[in-house]
Amino acid sequence: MTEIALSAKQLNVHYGEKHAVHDVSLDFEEKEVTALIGPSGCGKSTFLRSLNRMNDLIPSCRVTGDIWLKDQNINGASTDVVALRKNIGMVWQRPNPFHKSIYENIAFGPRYHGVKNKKQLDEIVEQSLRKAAIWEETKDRLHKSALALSGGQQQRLCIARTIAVKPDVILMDEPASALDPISTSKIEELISELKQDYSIVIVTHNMHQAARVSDKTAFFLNGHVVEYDKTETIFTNPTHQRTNDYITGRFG
Amino acid sequence: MKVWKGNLLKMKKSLIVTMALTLSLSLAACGNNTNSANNGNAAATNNAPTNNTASADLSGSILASGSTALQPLVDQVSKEFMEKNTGVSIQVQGGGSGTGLTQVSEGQAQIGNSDVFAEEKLDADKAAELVDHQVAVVAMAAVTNKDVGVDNLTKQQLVDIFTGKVTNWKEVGGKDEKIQIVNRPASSGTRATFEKFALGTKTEDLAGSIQEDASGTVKKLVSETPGAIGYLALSYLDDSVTAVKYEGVDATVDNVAKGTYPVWAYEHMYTKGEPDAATKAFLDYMVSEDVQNDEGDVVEMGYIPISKMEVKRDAAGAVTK
Amino acid sequence: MKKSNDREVATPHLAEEWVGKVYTFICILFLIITIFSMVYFVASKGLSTFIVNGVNVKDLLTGLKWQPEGEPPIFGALPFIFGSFSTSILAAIIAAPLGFCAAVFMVELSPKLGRTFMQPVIELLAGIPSVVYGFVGLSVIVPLFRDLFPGQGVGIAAGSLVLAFMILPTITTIATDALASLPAGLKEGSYALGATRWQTIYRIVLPTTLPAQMTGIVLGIARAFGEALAVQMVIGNAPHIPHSLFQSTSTLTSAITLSMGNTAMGSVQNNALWSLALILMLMTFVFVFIIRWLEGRKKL
Amino acid sequence: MSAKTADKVATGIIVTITGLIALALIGLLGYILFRGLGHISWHFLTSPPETIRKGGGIGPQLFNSLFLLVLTMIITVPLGIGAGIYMSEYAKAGKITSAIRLVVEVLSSFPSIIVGLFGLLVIVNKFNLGFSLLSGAIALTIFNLPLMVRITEQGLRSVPVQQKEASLALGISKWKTIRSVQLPIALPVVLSGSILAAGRIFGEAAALLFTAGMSSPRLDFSDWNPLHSDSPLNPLRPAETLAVHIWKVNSEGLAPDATQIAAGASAVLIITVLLFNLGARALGRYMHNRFTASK
Repeated sequence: MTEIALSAKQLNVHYGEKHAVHDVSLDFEEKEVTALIGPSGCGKSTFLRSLNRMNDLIPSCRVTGDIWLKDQNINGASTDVVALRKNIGMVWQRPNPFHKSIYENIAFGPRYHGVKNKKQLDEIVEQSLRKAAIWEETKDRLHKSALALSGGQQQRLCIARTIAVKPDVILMDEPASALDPISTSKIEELISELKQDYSIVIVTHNMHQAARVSDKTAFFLNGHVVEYDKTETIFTNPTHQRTNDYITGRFG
Repeated sequence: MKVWKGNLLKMKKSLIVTMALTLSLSLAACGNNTNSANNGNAAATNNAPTNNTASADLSGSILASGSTALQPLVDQVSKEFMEKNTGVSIQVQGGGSGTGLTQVSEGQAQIGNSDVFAEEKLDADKAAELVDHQVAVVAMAAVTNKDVGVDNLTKQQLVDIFTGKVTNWKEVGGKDEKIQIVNRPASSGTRATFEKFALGTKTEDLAGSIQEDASGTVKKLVSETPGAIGYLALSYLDDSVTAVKYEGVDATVDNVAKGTYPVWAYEHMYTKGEPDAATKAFLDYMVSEDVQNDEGDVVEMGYIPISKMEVKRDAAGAVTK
Repeated sequence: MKKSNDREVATPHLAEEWVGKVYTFICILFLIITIFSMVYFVASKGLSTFIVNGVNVKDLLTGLKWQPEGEPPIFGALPFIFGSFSTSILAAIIAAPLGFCAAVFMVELSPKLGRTFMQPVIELLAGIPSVVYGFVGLSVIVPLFRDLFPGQGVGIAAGSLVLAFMILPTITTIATDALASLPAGLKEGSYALGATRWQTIYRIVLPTTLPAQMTGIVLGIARAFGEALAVQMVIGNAPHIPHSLFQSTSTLTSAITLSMGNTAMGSVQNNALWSLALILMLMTFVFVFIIRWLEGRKKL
Repeated sequence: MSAKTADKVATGIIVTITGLIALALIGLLGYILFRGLGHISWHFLTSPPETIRKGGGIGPQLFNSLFLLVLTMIITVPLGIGAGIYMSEYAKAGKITSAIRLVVEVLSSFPSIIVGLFGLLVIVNKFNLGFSLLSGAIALTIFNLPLMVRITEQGLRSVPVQQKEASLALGISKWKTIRSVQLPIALPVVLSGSILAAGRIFGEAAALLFTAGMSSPRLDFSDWNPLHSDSPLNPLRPAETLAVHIWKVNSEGLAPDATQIAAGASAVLIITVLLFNLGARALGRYMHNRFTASK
């Protein structure tokens, strides 16, 4: 039984009066990919954003319940939010590299977290770019602006940036839905490789993608988790009728 | 581009540091300023006044502020004085007689320039503390627009004009033209002197009268407005306006000196109690021969030297020979 | 490869976070302290006329005679209040339509010409110092009015024309922003119904942007109300309510500029001027509240 | 009158009115420049003013205006950016923030004469900084701060929220995120805004009459130690700026060529303000494509 990397207990999220997430409890195995699927507006992204407390940026949003990262309750009031976010990386739907050079994009995090000498930084930059399978395309223009890269390259740069600070978990909010098919398949290959080092939680609309990359899948509907099981069981014989209707595309 | 931006951020940090520095410097400089004689604001360069042996090693900084009419003269003379006494730095501010008198009585300035006696602006106890130094005399002449056709006005005619009884120039022997008064605001020292010595009474601000505190603007309005009348210090008189004789007497330096032309006033440089060495030296220099004689600044700038005056006048206006 | 990251090592951010919060808080604190000390000082000086020198508030606000040097001194500030209001509102009446036309031209008729030519010129106008406006007003507008119209040339007309020039940029920029931020669909809908451009403008564009336009106009009035040096040179400064637009009168700011230097601090004449400054300040608050109220309506 | 002709007439009116405005503006600028340009010469720009003789220049005044501008921006930029960051990043929405926003709005529409009087009362007399560059700079800071706050907020609003989220997600503190990610992107707006604000300061006179003073002591440009009383860099010396000089020469000018000096100084002022505007516009464009479309 592999260790639990991250687990949410009785998690509720309110936007003003709207109750977006209802008592969700999920455990994410270490070094596994868990996919969160469900129709749009079912609260899966909101749930994902609560895991690294990105919802704190939204004034009217209230997150209750516990989120355990190893032995630390993330959602506790006294948690040092900044330190926690270092351990949980995040990648968004639209690539958002910094308006800086490729090198600076990667080095920005580690340098802030205490890696001061240049040689070590260069090493981290190269390592991260290699792991994000983008080293070959960028190694000779490291000091050019990151905005000059294509969409797919930028997304992989964001992934490289995230792993440069060595998080335990990486959250991905529909990482490939804004990319062309070739870049999407590259991202999917990358995710299955990253599985060896990081636990990954990915929100996606694309069920085939979920089936391809994830070990476990959770089906969200109107803020509730209808079913959470191994990916094959979800896609071959789901226990709940509503999961079956969604998988076969009858609604959503 | 990255390097440049890095510097910018470093620069921004240094900006914050310099800002904090300037602020703390200014706050340190302000300290609670007792009404000490020496000047508080140039704290950095302020050192105790030495005894006035040779004038060369006099030192200290003097602030003179107040009357804008007197400012040009004091400014000019202070430049010459500073050349002779390099250790002394003199700043001459305007702001009007009221500001000057307030600043000297509250110790913010060493010298308060004023066109009027202190008693007229400050209440008695404050005025008593001030020591008067009369450095020059300024005479005022009524001036009219060039094509009004009047070159002499009696006292009564002036009073009728400025109190609104007479409204057309033909009633005083001029062209058939409506009189347009260009006056000074009620608070102006120049107007107080003109009303006291030319009209003999205080006048109200008439509806339709134009008021300007600045002599330059008064001259511009009088020269451009048909049928305009106003009054200017002698130093402002030129051919763009007609200077009117007062009771047949021309507004000239000699008539003022002899006392036949009564519309004049002293230019006062007040100090609070006895002035310190540097200020005393400067005030003595103001009334010294090479400032007051015919080639000196006083005459050149249109004022009348104090030494030339054969008549004296005290605050109440009584003239003594 | 993944080293177990101990959480204690990298916590530089706690100190840094504190630095950020404290620095920005000090800056905003400076702003708040400034405004409150300004209100305190102007109010304390302004009110001392009534408290220390016993001048009656009603006389000051409604009195028609302003004789600070008379025995006894009379402080009737109504002429100044009237002067300030009439010049500012007249200036807005002149500048508002001009501003609206310029804005419509720049947004609707020919945005290209508007952006390349009109916009820089209007912005430059906003940069011209008020001293220069006064200088031009005194040497061009006053003589012009003296020849064209009966009267002295100076007065409310000259004052409001100078002010109209000064507040035109404020009104035009805000009007342009209002027009530009209009949802395009609104206009297309009206065109689709076969309306001409002018009908679209006065039936659709004007009503919907009216609150925003009004904000610009009120802001313009506020700026005109507070203008000192330029007005003082062309208004004539007689402390009376004029009988015509071309008769010398005075405004709150011109009275302050004219006599503040000549009066001794602490004297009743000086305090009376500070009371005028207090009236001016209260009017600024009134204008801001009107703008807030207008902005409230815009969101409905 | 059919809608068609009404439309034509209306368009005609709008175009003529705009044409009239443009003509009036160009006429105004032309009038000032025409009257002043003739008088501008190197001598005029560098020599000190003459009280009564002809041929006075505006050297010290021009230097004072520029130096006062630098001093003011040194104080205003950090304060303005700090306050702007507080308002857009740290202020919790609610009663206090809207109250502060109200305070900023009131301060921005304060008449400059009141800022000048406040300067005289508090900065010059109570803090006893006297008529000096520093008093003038503080008065101008008060006059200019609200504008800087609004500019900084605008700049920060133009930064896409994804950038902030991306940085925070890496475990970067909020202050570091603001400083190293958001501010650099907001820089073009902030820089061009502050140059426009500088243009406004340059022409300000009412606020300076009672704070920076109406006289400029003789400057010896050889002595650059800011502590000496007559060195140009001493922030505690009185300094009459160009705009105040125009006001003084116009109203008290004794020199025979006073009107030409005022006209010349006004032309210099307009040209400098023009340069500030063009500079702000050019810098904004330059920075914009440096940062965004840098393909």
